[in-house]
Amino acid sequence: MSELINKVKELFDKEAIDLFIGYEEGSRRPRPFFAKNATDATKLVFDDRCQGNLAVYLTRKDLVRGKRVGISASYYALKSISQLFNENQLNKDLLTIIGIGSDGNLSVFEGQEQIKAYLKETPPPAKPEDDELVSKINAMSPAERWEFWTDELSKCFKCYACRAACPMCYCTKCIVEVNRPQWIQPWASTLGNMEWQINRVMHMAGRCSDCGSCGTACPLGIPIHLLTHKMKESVLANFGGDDERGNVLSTFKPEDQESFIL
Amino acid sequence: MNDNIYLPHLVTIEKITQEAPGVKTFRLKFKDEETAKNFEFKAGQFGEYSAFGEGECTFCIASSPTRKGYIECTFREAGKVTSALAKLEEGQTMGFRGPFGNTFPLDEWKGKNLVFIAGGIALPPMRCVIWNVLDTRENFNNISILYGAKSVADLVYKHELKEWEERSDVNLVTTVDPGGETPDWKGEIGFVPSVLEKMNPSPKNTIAIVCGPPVMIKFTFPVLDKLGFQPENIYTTLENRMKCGVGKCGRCNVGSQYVCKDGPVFSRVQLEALPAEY
Amino acid sequence: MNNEFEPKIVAFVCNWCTYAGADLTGTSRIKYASNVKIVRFPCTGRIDFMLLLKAFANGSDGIIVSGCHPNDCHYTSGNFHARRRWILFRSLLDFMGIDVNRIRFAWVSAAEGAKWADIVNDTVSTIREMGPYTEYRKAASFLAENEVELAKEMEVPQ
Amino acid sequence: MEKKHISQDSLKVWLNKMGNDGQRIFAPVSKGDKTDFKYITSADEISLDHIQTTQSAKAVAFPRTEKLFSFEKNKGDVQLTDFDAESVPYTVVFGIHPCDAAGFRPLSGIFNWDTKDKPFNAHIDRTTLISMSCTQCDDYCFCTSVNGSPGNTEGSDILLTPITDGYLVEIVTEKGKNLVDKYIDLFGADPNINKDDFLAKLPVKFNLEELNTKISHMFESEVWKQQSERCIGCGACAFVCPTCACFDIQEDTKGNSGNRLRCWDSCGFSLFTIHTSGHNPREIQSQRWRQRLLHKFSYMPERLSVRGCTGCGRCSRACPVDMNLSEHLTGIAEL
Repeated sequence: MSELINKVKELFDKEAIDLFIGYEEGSRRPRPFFAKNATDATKLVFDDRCQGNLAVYLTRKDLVRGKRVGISASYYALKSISQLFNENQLNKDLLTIIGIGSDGNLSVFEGQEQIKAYLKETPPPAKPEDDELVSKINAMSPAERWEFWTDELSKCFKCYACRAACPMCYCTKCIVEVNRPQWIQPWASTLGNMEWQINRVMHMAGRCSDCGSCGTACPLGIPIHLLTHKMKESVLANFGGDDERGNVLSTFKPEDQESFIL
Repeated sequence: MNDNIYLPHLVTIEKITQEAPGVKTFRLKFKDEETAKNFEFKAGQFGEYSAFGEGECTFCIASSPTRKGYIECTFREAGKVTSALAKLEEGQTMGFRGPFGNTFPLDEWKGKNLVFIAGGIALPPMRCVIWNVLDTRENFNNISILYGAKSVADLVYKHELKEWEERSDVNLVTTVDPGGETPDWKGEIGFVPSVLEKMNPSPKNTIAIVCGPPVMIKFTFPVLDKLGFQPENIYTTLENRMKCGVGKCGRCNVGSQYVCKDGPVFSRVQLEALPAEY
Repeated sequence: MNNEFEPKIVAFVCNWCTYAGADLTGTSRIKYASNVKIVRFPCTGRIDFMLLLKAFANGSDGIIVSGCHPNDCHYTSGNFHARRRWILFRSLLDFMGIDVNRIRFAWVSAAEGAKWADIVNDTVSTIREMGPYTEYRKAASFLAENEVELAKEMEVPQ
Repeated sequence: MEKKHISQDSLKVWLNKMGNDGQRIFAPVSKGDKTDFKYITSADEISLDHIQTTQSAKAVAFPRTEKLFSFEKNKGDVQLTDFDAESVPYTVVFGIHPCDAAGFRPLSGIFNWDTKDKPFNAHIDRTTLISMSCTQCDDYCFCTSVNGSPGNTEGSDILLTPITDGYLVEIVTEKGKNLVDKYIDLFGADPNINKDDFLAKLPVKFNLEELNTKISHMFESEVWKQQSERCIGCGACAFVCPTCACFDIQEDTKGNSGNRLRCWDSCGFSLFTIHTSGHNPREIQSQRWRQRLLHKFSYMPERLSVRGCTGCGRCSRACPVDMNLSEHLTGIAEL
C-alpha cells in the first residue's frame, strides 16, 4: 500500500499527472477514488477487497478530458485498458498506468505494448467459483437452463448497472436506447431482459476482460457475469487467444471450425 | 368523464398542410361531441399528441383559442413519434392529451404594444397568441411580428404571413439567414437579433415575446436590453423533454420549476431566477 | 381435417446464393413444405442476431439461416464473419437454455435447389415434432400481467 | 391508537386466512443472500430475518411495468380500452419496515400532484400495509435522521412490533382495523409493554434542519461534482428507492393493437432528459446527481410538502460504487 501511495505522490510531485484513479476505504469495502494531489494520494488503498474495474472511468469524458491521468490497475483493468487502446479510446500520452499484480507488486506500464507483453506472460487469476457455476449450468438440460435463466432474469428491473460498470460499455447511445427500430423493449420483462443480456454479451465477445464487474454491480445479484465468463470460454475454445488482427467478431479465419452448419 | 390522465382523447385529422420541408400542420377535431363542445384552452398551452403504436410527442397548440371547434399543431419530422405522425393521412385518428401548462398573460397585456420575435419552427407557439391577439385586436395597441427562418422554404405558415403582411394593423418583418434567400425574396436577409436591432421597436408600453432556438434567444435578449426592454416585459417559452405532461414523470423540471406545470411560458424575470438547467 | 401442428418457419437467406438456390428449387419444380417465409438479405454478414430473436418473439417456431458456402461469398468474406458470429451466438443461446435445435444454419449455393428443399422439409418435420415455441413467447409478457395471473393461482383450496 | 397482541402461530393463520379470502399477499421472501418482496401463496414462504429487502415495496402501487390503457387500430380508426381499476386485486403488503410504509406518502404526493393518477390510486386504495418495526439496523440505515424511527407508525395501516412473545399490534387506520376485526379471534389483549425496548437503536447521523437550510441554496455548489465523481450513472439507486417515481411511457405494439405502458426510469441515466435535437439539459453525471438529491430534499419539500427520502438506505446498499447517501447528506449538512 505504502509503495503505491509513494509512487503516486511522486507522480504528483513531479507534476506528471493531474488525477489519479484508485480506491479509498469506503462504507464496507474500498470504493473508487479520484486523487487530485499528493495529500489525496495518502488515502489510496489496493487489496483483494477492491471490486469493479477502474478502467470504466477512463472513457468518462467529464472526468478525464484533457487531464493527465494515472490509474491503479488490476489484471482485469489492464486487460480492459489494452482493449480500449485497441479501440482507440485512450491517449497514450495522457495515461500513466500502475499495474498491481496478485502478489501486490507494482509495475508501471508505458503504453499498450508493455501491457500486452505482461498479459501474455501472466495467466489470469483463477475463478474457481465461476468455473464451477458455469459447468453446473452446462450440465443442466436445456429446459433446466431455460428455467434457471428466466427465473434469474425475471428479477431484472433494467437499471443497467451491468452496462454502467463495464469499461467496454462506453457507447454514448446504447442499442437499448435506439428506438428506430426499438430492438430491445425498454421496460422490464423477462424476455426483454434476456434480449438485453444476449445483446450485451454478444457485444462483449472477444472484448470482455472477464473481470465480472457486471455481476458484482447487479443490485439484484443476478449472475450475469457467468454469461460473459461463458462467452470468454467460447471465444477461447473456438478461436484461441487474442488475435493481433482485431476483435474476434471483426475478423475471421477461413479455417474456423464449427459443427452445426449443414 | 375521463378520469385517467394518461388516456388520450381521440381526434380526427381534418386537414393536413405541408408548411415547409418536413413540417406539417394538422387540424384536429375531437371525436367525442361532448369533448368537442366543452374543450377549452388558452394561448401558450401545450398537449401530448399520440401516434398509436409509436408513442406520444409534446407540442404547443398552434391554433388560437378564439377559433373554436378544432385545434391545430405544427411539427417537424424528427424522431420516432413525429415520423409516425407525419405518415398519418386526413381522416385518420390520433390521440390528444391536454391542454397542459400555463398561458401567456393576455389580460395583463391589454392596451399595450406587442412585439413578437420568432425563429424557425418556433412560430407555431406564437401563432396561437398572434391569432388570439388579432381576433381581439381592439384590446391591444401596435402589433409587430419579426419572423426569421434558415431559408425561404423553411418559413412556416406562408399563407398567413401573407395575410399578416397585407393587414394594415400588423407590422410584419420576415427575414432569412444569409444564403437562404431566393432571387425574388423581398424580406430582410440576416439573423433575427440583428434584424430586430434594425427594426428598433420602442420599449415604451411594449411587451416582447421571444420564441426560437436557444442560440437565437441567447443573442436576442442582449438586443432587447440594448433597446431598453425591461426583463418583466419580455416573455419566452421553454421546452424540455416530457413524457407525462402533468408533473409526474420527472423529466422537465428546471430546478424546482416544472416546465409542464409552471411553464412553458416564462417571463424573463422568472427565467433569470431559474438555475441554468435548460 | 388435419389437426397436426403446422410450425411457422422464418428463413433468413442471402441474396446471392441461398435465395437463388431457393428460386432454383421452384423452377426445378421440386416440392417442399410451405411453412417457410423467406427473408432476403444482401449477405449473411448482414443478418443481425437480434433478427432471429425477434422472429421467435413474434411467433416463429423455427428459423433457418443460410448463405453462400465458405469462399463463395459475393462480398468475399461476409459469410466468414457470419460464421464466427453464429458460433458464439449459438453457444450463448444454448447456455441460456434457448433451444438451438430450432435454428438451422446452412450453406446453400445457387445450384443446390434440392438441398434447400431437403433442409426446409427436414426443419419443418423436426420443429413439428418439437411443437410450438410457446415458452419463448410467454416470457415476453410483462410483469404486471404475470402478477395478476399469479394472484389467480393463489386461490388455495381449503 | 388501538393496541392488541398476536402470537407467532396466530400470525401465520391470519396471513393464510387473508390469502384464502382473496387478498394477494406481498411479503419478503429470501433467496440466496437476497430478500425481496414476492406475491406468496403461504405464510411459510415469508422470511423476516433481513435488515432490509433489496427492493422497496413500491412496486405494489407503482409496478415496474404497467399498462395505462390499450388500443386497437382499424383502418385509420382507433379504439381505446381504459385502465380497469376494478381489475386490481386487493392486496396486503406484509412485513415492510416503517421506512417503506412512510415511502408511500411521497409517492402519493408525486402521483396526486394537482391531477390524480388513476392506476397508482387504484393500487393504493386496494392495498393494506401491515408493517413490522425494526429490531435491527445497519450502518446504511438513517431513518432517524429524516424524522423517521424503527417503530414509526406513519404510513402503515397496522404496525407489528416483535416482542418477547409474539407481536404487539398497533392498529393505525380504519383499513387496518377492518383487517383485524374480520379475524378478531386471533388477537389477544394489549400486552401493555414499552415498545421502545424492543426497537433497534439507531443514532441520528446528521442535522436535518442544517441540511434543509443549506441544500436549497446549493444548486451552483461544487459539492455535486465532488460527490458524483465515482457515480457510474446506473439506475440502481432509483429502482430500489421507496420514493423514486420517475417513469417512462412506452408503447408495446403487436400488429394493430397494443398497450401503452408506464415503466420505471431514472434521473441518473444520461439520456433521461435528452431532446430530439440532441441538446441535453443534464448532460453530465454531476448534474444528474444534483437533480436526484435536490429533487428529494429541496424540490419535493418545496412543491409537495413531503421529503423524498425515508432513510431506508437501500440506494447505498445497492450502489455498485458505494455512493453512500447518508455520508453525502452528512457532508452537505456539515458544510
